[in-house]
Amino acid sequence: MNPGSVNPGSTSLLSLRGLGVRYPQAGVTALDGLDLDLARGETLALVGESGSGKSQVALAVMGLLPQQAQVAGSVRFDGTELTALSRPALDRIRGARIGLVFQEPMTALDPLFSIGHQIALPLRAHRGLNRRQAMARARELLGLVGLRDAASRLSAYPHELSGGERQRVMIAMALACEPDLLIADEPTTALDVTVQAQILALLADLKARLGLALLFITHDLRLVRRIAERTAVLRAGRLVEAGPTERLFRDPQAPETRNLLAAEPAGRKGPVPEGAPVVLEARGVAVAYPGRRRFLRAEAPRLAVADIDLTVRAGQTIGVVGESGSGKSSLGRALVRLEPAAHGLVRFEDRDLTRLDRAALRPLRRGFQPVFQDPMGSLSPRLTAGEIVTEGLRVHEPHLNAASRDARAAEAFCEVRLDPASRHRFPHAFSGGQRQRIAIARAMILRPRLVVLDEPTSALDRTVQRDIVALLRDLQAAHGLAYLFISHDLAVVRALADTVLVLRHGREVERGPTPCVLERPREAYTRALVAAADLDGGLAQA
Amino acid sequence: MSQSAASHPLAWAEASLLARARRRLVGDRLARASAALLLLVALACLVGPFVTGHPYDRLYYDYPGTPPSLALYPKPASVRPALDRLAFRMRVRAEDVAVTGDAVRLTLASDKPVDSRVLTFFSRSDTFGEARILGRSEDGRRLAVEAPLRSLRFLAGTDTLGRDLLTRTLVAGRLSLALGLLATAVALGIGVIYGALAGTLGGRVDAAMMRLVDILYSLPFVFFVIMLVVFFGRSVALIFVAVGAVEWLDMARIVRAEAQGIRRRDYVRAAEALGLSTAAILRRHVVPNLLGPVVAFAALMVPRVILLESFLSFLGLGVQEPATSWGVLIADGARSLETAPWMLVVPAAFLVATLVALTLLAERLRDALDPREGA
Amino acid sequence: MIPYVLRRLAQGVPTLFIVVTLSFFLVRLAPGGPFDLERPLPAAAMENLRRVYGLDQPLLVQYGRYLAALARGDLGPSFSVRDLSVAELFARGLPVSMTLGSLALAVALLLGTVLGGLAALRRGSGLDHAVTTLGTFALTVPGFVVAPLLQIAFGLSLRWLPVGGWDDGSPKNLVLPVATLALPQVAVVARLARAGLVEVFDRPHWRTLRALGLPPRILALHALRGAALPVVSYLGPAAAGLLTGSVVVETVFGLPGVGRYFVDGAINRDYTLVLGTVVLIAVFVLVLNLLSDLACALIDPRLRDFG
Amino acid sequence: MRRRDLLAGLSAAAVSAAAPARAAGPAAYRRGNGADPETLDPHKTSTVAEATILLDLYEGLSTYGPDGTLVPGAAESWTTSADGLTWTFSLRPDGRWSNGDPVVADDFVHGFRRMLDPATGAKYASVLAPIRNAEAVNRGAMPVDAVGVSAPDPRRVVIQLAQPTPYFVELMTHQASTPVHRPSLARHGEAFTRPGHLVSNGAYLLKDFSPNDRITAIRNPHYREAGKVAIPQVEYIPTPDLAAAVRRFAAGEIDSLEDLPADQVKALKSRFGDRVVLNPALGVLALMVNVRKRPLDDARVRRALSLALDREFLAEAVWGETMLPAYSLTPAGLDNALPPPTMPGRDLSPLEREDAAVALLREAGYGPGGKPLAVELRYNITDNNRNTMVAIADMWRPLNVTTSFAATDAKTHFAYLRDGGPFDIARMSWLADYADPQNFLFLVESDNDGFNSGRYANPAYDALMRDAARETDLEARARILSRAEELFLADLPWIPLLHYRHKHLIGPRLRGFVPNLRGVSPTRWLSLA
Repeated sequence: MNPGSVNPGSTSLLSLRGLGVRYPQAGVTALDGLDLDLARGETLALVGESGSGKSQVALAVMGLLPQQAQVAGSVRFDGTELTALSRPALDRIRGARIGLVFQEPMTALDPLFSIGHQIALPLRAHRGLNRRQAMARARELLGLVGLRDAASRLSAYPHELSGGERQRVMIAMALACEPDLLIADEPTTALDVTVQAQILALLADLKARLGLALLFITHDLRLVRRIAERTAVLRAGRLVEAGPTERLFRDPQAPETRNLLAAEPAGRKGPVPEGAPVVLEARGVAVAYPGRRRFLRAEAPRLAVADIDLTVRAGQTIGVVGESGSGKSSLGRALVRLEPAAHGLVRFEDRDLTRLDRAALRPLRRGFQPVFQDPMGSLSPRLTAGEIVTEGLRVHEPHLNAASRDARAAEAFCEVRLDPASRHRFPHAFSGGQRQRIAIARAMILRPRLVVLDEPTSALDRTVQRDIVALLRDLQAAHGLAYLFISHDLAVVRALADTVLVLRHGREVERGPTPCVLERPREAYTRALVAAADLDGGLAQA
Repeated sequence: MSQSAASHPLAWAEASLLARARRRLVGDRLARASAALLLLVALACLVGPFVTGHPYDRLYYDYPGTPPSLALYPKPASVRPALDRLAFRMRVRAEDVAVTGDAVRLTLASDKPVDSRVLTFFSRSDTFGEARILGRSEDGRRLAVEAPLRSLRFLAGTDTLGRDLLTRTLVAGRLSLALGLLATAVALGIGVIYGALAGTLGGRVDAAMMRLVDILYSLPFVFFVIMLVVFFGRSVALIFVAVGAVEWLDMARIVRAEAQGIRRRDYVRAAEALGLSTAAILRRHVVPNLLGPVVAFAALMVPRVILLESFLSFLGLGVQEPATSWGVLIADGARSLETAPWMLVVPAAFLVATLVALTLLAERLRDALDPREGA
Repeated sequence: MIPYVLRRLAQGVPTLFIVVTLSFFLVRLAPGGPFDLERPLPAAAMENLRRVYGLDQPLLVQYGRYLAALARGDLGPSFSVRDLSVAELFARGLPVSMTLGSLALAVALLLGTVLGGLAALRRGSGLDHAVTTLGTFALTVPGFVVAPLLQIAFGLSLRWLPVGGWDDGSPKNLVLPVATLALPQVAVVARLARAGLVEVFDRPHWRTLRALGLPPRILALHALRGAALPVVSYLGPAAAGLLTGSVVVETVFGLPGVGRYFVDGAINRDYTLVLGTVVLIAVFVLVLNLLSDLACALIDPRLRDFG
Repeated sequence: MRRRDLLAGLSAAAVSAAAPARAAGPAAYRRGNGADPETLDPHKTSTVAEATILLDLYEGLSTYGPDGTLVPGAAESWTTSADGLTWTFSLRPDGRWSNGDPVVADDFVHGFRRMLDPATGAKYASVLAPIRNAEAVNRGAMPVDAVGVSAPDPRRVVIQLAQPTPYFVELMTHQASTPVHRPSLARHGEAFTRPGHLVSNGAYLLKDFSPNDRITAIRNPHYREAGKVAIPQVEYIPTPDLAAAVRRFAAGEIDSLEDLPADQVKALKSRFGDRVVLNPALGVLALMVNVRKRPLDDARVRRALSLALDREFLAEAVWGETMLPAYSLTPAGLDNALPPPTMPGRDLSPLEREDAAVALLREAGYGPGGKPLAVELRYNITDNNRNTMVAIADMWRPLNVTTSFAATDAKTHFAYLRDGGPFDIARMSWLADYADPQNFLFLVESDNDGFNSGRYANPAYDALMRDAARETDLEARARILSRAEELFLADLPWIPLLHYRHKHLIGPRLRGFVPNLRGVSPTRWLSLA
């Protein structure tokens, strides 16, 4: 009953015993009797899906749980019971001896202060350095975490940095006082694959150089193998399995572990039938955002997508891959005419869309539908799921009455494998995966020929991702749909796409049949992407 | 509020938005109290004037400036002066006065024969009822009469002209609330449409529309309102339609900012992709999602309008007779603060209670209308 | 940044023009003129006065003359205070109104932030409710009720402070008017500060800062700067109102500010004074909005793109 | 006894503590003075508040004594020709401007000419109307030197009148008749009224002017009786909010007030006792009737409406006895006048009055049982006006008269009347410039287009007014004017409501104040304890 303490003999740096976190007001138990040990210099991965309570561990250790949380059990750090400490005493430990890196690189830094100031904060608070000393040390730290031009970046503000750079700053802050323990809560999740790889490498390197103990919290098992010596799997606030990482991957015991390991989207896309009709043809598509107007002059326009040609046939899936800012989403919006700044020729089934105004375009729109990345943001919070799904019918089949629309909604729910009875709920009552199914149903109910899927799985857990991929594949087979699949996730693209188009800075880098591009990339950029994605390395059985 | 949320999570999700909001409000003690208070005030204003027993425009010539009291008038001590005043008006003398419980007996004396028609003065006075002749002297110069005392109660006192303040306050409440709602409705209508249009259309149209708002913002509000009063002085409703037409600026700004945010949301993109027209997108997606902040702002605007009316009354430009409003009563009351404090306290209590309740309710309503809250 | 400031100021010129034009014709359309008195003037006297003030000219000529004078910075003579020009009236009144207004702003900022901060720190507590409810209360009581109450309490009963008068701006005479002006603003600032702080406390970066084990002083700095934006963007327009005086406070306390001119000008149909107040407000709104935007940019580096 | 709440208690406590605490204040007399002056140029002024200040700063040929009687001013004496048309004023030898310059006859001649010069834009030029050619000059029909004023030598001012004017001496007290210091005017132009520029010939000289705050004047060292002027400095404090002004008075921050909130006077009396001084004044509040409009063109209707009014209630409840019931147009106590005639029906009991009113209306076809009579009461908005009109409407109700209100701001109200708007009945008030019945009766002369907006035109009345103007025998003139007023009261083109009273609140420090009909108390006669 104590699977966490694998090395009971060794003195552990961090030791959790019977740790429980409850939210009595909401009636939720986030953590339940958790035992864990972490030795000096060791890396422990804490894995679980969203809602498993893994982030609560980080917050409980750092004393950052919300006021209404009830904490039970003990948290000992280097012999000190943290749960009993006064706030000033706790403040002498956190930031000084325990560092914490959060997931949200975009929001975890105070947007109002320069990064130099922020890195200097713990140094001044815990090391008693004056401003100049702290800044000098901050510059060293930025160099340590591999930020280029560290000296000039000290006065930069968070919004002037990229996601990867911000995460480096976060790490620099966490490491500023040379802590014994670094807790990294999903530090790479929101980053591009190439950046992800760099951050992981950085963490591994720092750990080796500074002798840190690392508590690495993630939902992505593939990352674990690269970095962690031991792994613990959480489910619904309980520890279901723990042990050396290699053993866990080789011989998973708990069903939850097995499920996580099998989460990689499997299977490959079947071939497109010969002579399938062309659904969409694009020539020279470009998206140029106008430059800001300044006093007496305008900035040059910013080119998000430059000169892309594309032909999509019925039943075909074209995967568009690239890092954030590569213009792949702009391309997707341009193709379905949702991008006012788009230029170039787009033909949909013999109709030249570029010549049509908004009103003339409307009746054609049912033929091509988008699905967006953020399943919450793409559903109006004030309509029920059923209303959302049938909204297109109001436009394209206005003769339907409410009852028949409702019946169609029920059908559509069945098709995307949702409980039809749930169609009267509001979006917030659904999980992320379910919301994405609603978004898919909204598109499918119009029986489109082309669906532009813009990162439809990126915000979802791996296991949910797998199910959505399966759903998309089935729908394609059933209706002969054409997909334009936009993603930064090569594993998903490999499972779905016939053809891959690699974009960088809005330009085409490489294009070809999926297996060719992913297995024998010609361009250096593609190679870097593929290498960083580590397609089969992370999972033994994949 | 979270208790009911936790116990019926499904019922929550499936109820319609408004029903949900209502349930959440009902679960909130403060919201419940505020709503109850508002309802009570509204009901009192609607029904109260029929119940107080005084017409709101009735002048009690015998009771100007009476302080609030539970006691019945006339008080025994004031019967005699009232009689003397009455006798003076009848050009007779009041003699042998005896107050017996709820009636008064006296003899009217004069140097010439007393015309019994003078007795109508009794029934016309506020102190006495219809008088009865008990006897008459031979020369007709003395007339013994008995008149019942008329019992009056002024719970909140009377104003300078002897009008019942409670009744007036309640009648005033009707107008103040109606004006607040009217002006808010106008501001709401213009502001939401204007702001949502600007925010949704964006680009140059938006810039031009917001420029107009900026310009109107730079006008001194007081000057503008005074001009409106000067132009539309005869019609209070028109003034407040105009006030609403000025007050919409803030609303338009808020709505525009929100609409801009909503326009960037994927669900609006999705709606466009589904082929919804701009009008339909506005109607089905933009406006409903604006509801929270708009409702809250609207509820805060009602107090602002009512206060504005009171400011106009302070300047002497408020609602005119025979109508009255809380603003007018408070402005009057503020002037006679030292001499007749009840003239301020009574209407101010109604006003403040209403506005505080309205504001609190607005905040709760905004929270309750937020579908993400408590999810 | 300087080009940005210049452009913003340049944008104000057409605004001013439109506002002045609108007001010019609006006030001329209003019934009655500056010389319609309770004691009607004989025809000859009226004629002489109108000629002296150029009111006998066609309206468009008067409009043109006014604009020409305005372009030279001349606001014209006042009709109701014949000894002084409108500019002189403002020159004497503005320091008074601005003293009162800026003190009220400072009080509102200080007290409002403290109260809002306490409420935000003890979210959901009795203190929080008390601050919110009292704030609402303060917002619903008209100034012309607060002012006499303060006069009676502190001037007449306790005899701590003078009831009214300016007395060349002696601190004692400032207390009650400033309190009256500041009261509703304290409530608004407290409310905004509370909401802003609560939002900061809910942001991810707040967790980061707390995870660094920083002393309360540093945390307070970060929290207040984070919550400052809504307060500053509210205070911009609000300051335009406060600094240009309050007719209620000036009338009740007998202070020589410019706030009364907004009302008196309109009521007396003092055409030039009215237009002067219009110009005054427009300039204040323009400048203070600009200042508030610049202050916002100072607080939030993300707003520093002066595009 | 919970009837008075805390506030009343507090204020009572305050009063008892008030006087001694700040009585030992500054040597300056802080004089509450209604409003700020529009100007300190005596030839451009028009308001009562200005008159108060200018009476201290300037001195006309005649002026007011401590009790408001007429006494010699800059002139030590004057004579009148037998036909009453030529007046000769002899100036005092020791008259001095505040810079020491002697006051000479030419100063006065220049002053009269400037006052009447169309270029001056004087509002009150009509004060000088009795002077020969004055009206023509003011119209621009004659050059300014055509005014019937001359200075045969530096100490004599000779004035030719167009017609005999028994109240002419009083006109010479008015600020419109005062001179201005010519060198200052020449040097500073319009700006001669600024502190530092203003040179005046009265007991005080202007020291400082802070709009909406106060005007400070100090004793004029060159004034002929400077040694007898007790108060060295006077500050005129505008009091736009009367209730607040009373609070400042109670706190000892103001020494005297010249206007009081009428609805509080009863309370003020119990609070301040005999510091509240009410005294008859030269003014009337009336309802002006549009006599061209049916059915108001019927004098019976007007008389009925007048009979139904309970003026005592208005005076007492609405105006807190700061007004007196008016049963005539002219108030009592005027110079050169018989006691005012009484309105028919005044002596009737209220019952008989009502009977009479109903009978009159019935004759005219209205009243209970007759045609409904709807009238609109037009008034400019003030609290007291509003309450007065509400009470009047209530008093007319038994006559089966339904009253509606048209309340507007002052400018709209007066412009509406001036422009001949089709009103029914409008509020009108008049404060006389001199204590002569003519100054009331001229209001409804048929050619008085400024005031007679109700278009009353009775040739017999006009003829009487003309006769009175020509009559040099004061007693005969008084009888003629009294007959005219009787005509007025029979026709009732205006329904007099109330006569004004002066309202003063006199602080404990102030000595020498004498209430009087004209309500004047020049600071030079006052002193501070």
